[in-house]
Amino acid sequence: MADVIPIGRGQYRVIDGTRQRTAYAAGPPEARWVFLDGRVYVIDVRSGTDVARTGPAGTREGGRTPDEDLALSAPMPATVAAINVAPGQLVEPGDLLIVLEAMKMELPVRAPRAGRVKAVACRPGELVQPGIPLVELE
Amino acid sequence: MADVIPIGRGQYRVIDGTRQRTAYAAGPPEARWVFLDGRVYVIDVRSGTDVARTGPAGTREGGRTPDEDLALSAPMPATVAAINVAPGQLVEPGDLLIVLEAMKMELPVRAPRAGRVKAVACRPGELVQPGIPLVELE
Amino acid sequence: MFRSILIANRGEIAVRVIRACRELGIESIAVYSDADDRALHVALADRAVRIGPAPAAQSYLSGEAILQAARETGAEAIHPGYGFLAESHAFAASCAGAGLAFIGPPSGVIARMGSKTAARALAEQAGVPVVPGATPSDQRDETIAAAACRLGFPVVVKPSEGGGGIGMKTVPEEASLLPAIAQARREAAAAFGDGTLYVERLIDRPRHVEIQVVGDHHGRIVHLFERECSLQRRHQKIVEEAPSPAVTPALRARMGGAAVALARAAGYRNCGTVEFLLDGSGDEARFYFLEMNTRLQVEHPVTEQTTGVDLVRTQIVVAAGGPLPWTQDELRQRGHAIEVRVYAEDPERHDLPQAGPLLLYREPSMPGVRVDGGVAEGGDVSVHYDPLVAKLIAWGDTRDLARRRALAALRSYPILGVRTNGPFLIALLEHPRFIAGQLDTGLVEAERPVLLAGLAGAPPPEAVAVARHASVDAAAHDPNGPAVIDPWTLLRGWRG
Amino acid sequence: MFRSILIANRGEIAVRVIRACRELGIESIAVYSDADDRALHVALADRAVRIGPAPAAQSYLSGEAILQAARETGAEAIHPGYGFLAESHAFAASCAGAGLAFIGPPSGVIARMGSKTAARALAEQAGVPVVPGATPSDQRDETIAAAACRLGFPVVVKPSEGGGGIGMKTVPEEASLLPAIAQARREAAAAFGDGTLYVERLIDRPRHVEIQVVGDHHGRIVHLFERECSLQRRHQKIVEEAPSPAVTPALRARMGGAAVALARAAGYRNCGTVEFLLDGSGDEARFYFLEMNTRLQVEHPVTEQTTGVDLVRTQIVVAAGGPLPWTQDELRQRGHAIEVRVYAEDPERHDLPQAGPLLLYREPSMPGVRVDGGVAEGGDVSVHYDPLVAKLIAWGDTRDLARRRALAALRSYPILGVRTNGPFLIALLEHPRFIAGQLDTGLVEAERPVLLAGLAGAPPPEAVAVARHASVDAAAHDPNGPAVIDPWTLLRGWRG
Repeated sequence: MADVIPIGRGQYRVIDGTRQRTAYAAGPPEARWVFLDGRVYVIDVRSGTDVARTGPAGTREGGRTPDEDLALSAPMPATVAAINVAPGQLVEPGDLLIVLEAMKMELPVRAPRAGRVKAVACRPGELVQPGIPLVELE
Repeated sequence: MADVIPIGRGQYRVIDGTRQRTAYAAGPPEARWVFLDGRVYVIDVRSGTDVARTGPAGTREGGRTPDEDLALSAPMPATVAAINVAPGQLVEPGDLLIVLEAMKMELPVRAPRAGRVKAVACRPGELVQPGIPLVELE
Repeated sequence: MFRSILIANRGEIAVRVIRACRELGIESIAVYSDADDRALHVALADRAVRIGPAPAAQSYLSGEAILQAARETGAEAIHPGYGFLAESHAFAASCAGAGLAFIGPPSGVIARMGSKTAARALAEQAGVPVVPGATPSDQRDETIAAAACRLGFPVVVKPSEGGGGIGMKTVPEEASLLPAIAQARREAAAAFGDGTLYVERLIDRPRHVEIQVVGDHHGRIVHLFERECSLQRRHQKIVEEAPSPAVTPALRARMGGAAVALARAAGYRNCGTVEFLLDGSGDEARFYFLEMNTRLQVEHPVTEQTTGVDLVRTQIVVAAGGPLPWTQDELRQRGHAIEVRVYAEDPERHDLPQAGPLLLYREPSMPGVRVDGGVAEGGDVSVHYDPLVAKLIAWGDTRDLARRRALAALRSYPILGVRTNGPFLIALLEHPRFIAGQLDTGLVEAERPVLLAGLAGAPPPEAVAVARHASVDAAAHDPNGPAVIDPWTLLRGWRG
Repeated sequence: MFRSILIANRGEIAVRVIRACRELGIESIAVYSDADDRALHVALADRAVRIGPAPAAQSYLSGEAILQAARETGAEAIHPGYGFLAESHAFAASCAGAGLAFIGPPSGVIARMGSKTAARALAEQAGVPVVPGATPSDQRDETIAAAACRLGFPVVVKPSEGGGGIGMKTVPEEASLLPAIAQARREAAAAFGDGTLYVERLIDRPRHVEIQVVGDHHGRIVHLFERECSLQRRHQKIVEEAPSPAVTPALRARMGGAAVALARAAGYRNCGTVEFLLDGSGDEARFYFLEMNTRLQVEHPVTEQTTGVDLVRTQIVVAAGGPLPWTQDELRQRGHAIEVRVYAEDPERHDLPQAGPLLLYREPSMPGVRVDGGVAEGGDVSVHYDPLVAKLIAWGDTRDLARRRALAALRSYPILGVRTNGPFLIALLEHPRFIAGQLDTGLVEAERPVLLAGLAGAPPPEAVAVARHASVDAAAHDPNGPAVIDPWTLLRGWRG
């Protein structure tokens, strides 16, 4: 197993014999960010697992909004560019529900799971705020 | 008086109306280092004075060696390149006593005050260590 | 020369302009919204003025608030950067009305080149090739379909106004034409309040190659060669380079000449970019006018690094009435530059923009590498604005050295606390097609599964060891104090 | 190409070579003394090997320890950097004997050019002008005096071997000649154990201009133009630039040709520098061979920034047997580059070297600015080695832009915890004679009172306010934790 030596603020040397690499780390133990060889990992120190990939997506942004609400809301203030679904419609995971536009970027809102559209909570051209679901799934 | 706002680790904004500059600070209150407009100040926070210029030189390096010993010793491991004085000789402040050489640099050791040379504690070509006076003044 | 310039922007481009001002001895005036009161551009400017709350519409997009700040501070000129008000002809006109120099082309030129139809007409008039296409004045489905058939398939049906790929439909053959027209019209009307459609021939797997031009008040217009910007995701560039691997000297001269001809026809002044689609490569390649951007481009540094020209400084000098200091013949490309855009976004989750605190942020510093950044450690990436963190530009005497330098720099560029596309960019620069210079605008999407595959996998044991070590020992061993801090104290503007 | 290179050096030059290795895909192997176990070059290398205790004689100057590290790690080549063993012909020979490629010229060339007498003889033979002078074989005072009189006054009397200005005496007229000879002999004998003296004509207020050369294993030798290094304090360069404000194209061609002729006569390979004294400026100026440095120079970046050539990479390619990739005609200077050397030293106390902790250290990052640094925040400047902290290199299309960029960068380069010459360098770059390009090797000493005057004065109230604010509020307000730390915990190796 490699040795780890702190060499500066948030900076570590990973040593394996004479071979070594520089790593960086920051963040709380339950979601410690690590930079190594150009890759970034968010590690739960207790389990040693990658929070970003194994945990529910919601926990990554602070665990305050359920995963689905997050997936169905704007990631940033944005304008609704297109609405591709209507109430009652059945959707498959990954289906494009809504296209948002913000800062010249197109942001797709896709179905996180299969289901039926219960309501569409926005209008084309509307400026929507982050964190508020734009589509409700049954 | 300008406002000072911390804007990052050790980094401050100095604001005077809409005019502003960035400053940096680090170090203990009795010798706080400040960077502003390309200049560096070492300030005793209690008195607001420049430690580097107003305090005894010795305190700047930690107050462990008296000023004179410091002035008369090598600042780093060095080779004695030339000895310009002999015991008994009278010297004036600023007189060149010894020339050291280290890392391709010539380092002059000058008299911090007027006085008579009591002893010369090194030989030409000798490798001397920092902190040990090379000349003793009466 | 101006005594002071107000920079009507934020982030890396505001920082870039502030630095150009400092080098010229010009007072720089930053503006900021409430979300940016501790932003890097605010910290670096000589003066800073609050212009409104976080939403851009009430701050960086408010021409009124910006002109008010200019009046308060006695600014002599306004640099709009890119985005926000940079291509607002109304804002440029307001500046002129307020007696301020707008560092960009005249308002009328912005207006004309901002209209796709007018710009295309001007290009045709100037003898610049355009993609065959038409906006039928009779907008019935059948008339549009007939126009499409005359062009030959595949064709693209898209909204006449608008952008961002919204409402754009690719139609491979006549059978699917009518439904596509109907859907495009619905989407165009929904998105832009205008259902007018435009049809054009589809250039299959084109390259995106653009020419930098600059003109002064004395009638001189030159081009500064090309940039290739084919690598895009969701119609946004992420890697740009100069020169283009596809452009030969003869083609370069033809494209440069076309761009200058168009700029001259438009009465252009200051920096601008003529975008082309390139079909094929080498002397025989065909190019088609796409649009003209009447502002500084995000990717301007690759031109700066290869020509030795400071474009921002040139913008300022030209806006102040100064002459361009070089003739076309004096300009040369040297070596190769590659820019990668580091975005706070998650390539594994549909490039979803990310916001959050920069718990640790260290820009690489090495020969041949330039970082145009807009943030600092301890700051954050706000939800309110574009998630561009920084641009990393690598120069080398060969394309491969520039590529290796960019890779070495990305591997020395820790950004912790917010997910970025850094690892994705590394995978892209290591992709065989990038190495071979075989680029087209579809590459990123076509190769996305391959690129993402390189990012998958559990953290290696060394990463886990570092995470654990940081937990146990950081506070005790690190002389500069613990790097372990509570990110939630930083979550100003954090969504949730 | 080599699979791995051991870098027999430390500090910024070791970091520079590690970066070149990384770009070439070569494994980099750092060596370090006990004083450097947490140094930046150790952190950045792929592998690192301890070679001994802090004193250089037992670590970085120990050829044996370094060869042992090379054997242990299977290194294929050794890059010596500059200083330490870079000009040791014995070390170069040992490397060859151990089957390692020494990245530098052949051992015999180092030995020959390392002898002032032999180098001067070779220069004369190659038709390169030398300063009129002689080492009389009869070393009696009277014979030396006679030789001096033949040269014409003023003359310089100096030790035949040695350097650093030790034992060097300037003699304005014949009357003071004999005492000067006697004193120089005493000092030479004391300093170098050899009282042999050399007399040469004094070139009054010369410029120091040097030519970069590089040769490959295939007989090609080219020069990469000049660097002006006239700004020196205590015979050590502190500001270098390219091109020289005094050199015209015709003079450049003559000096370049002379340097290549000498390199060819010496059988030179790899990078080297031919130093000249320049008397006057313009086409009519005279130049005199001073010495040849058989290694990479500290100031190599100004050549890199103006020619677009990566000299360290070129050294590696050439040492591996590769051909130089360009002919003389393909090389061009573009724009202007200025390097300032940031030393831990106190200009107000006779440039006394300083050591101490880097409580805060932030390198500037801006277009046209390159920092070749060897330290990081939280590290320290050790008493054991050269106090060079970093080199800051600014490039601009004109000399004045390069100068302004260097100034802007120095004003954005906080180094706290150890006194540096940063403020002195700012004063130097703002001095009217620097602005006018009127440089000579005596400028810094002649203008020292003026330069220091700008540094005097009590801290302004804003600086005191920052100091007080940091004291009261840093811990509470700074989200990244207090910057106020106890420097004494860092004082490993601190003198006292």
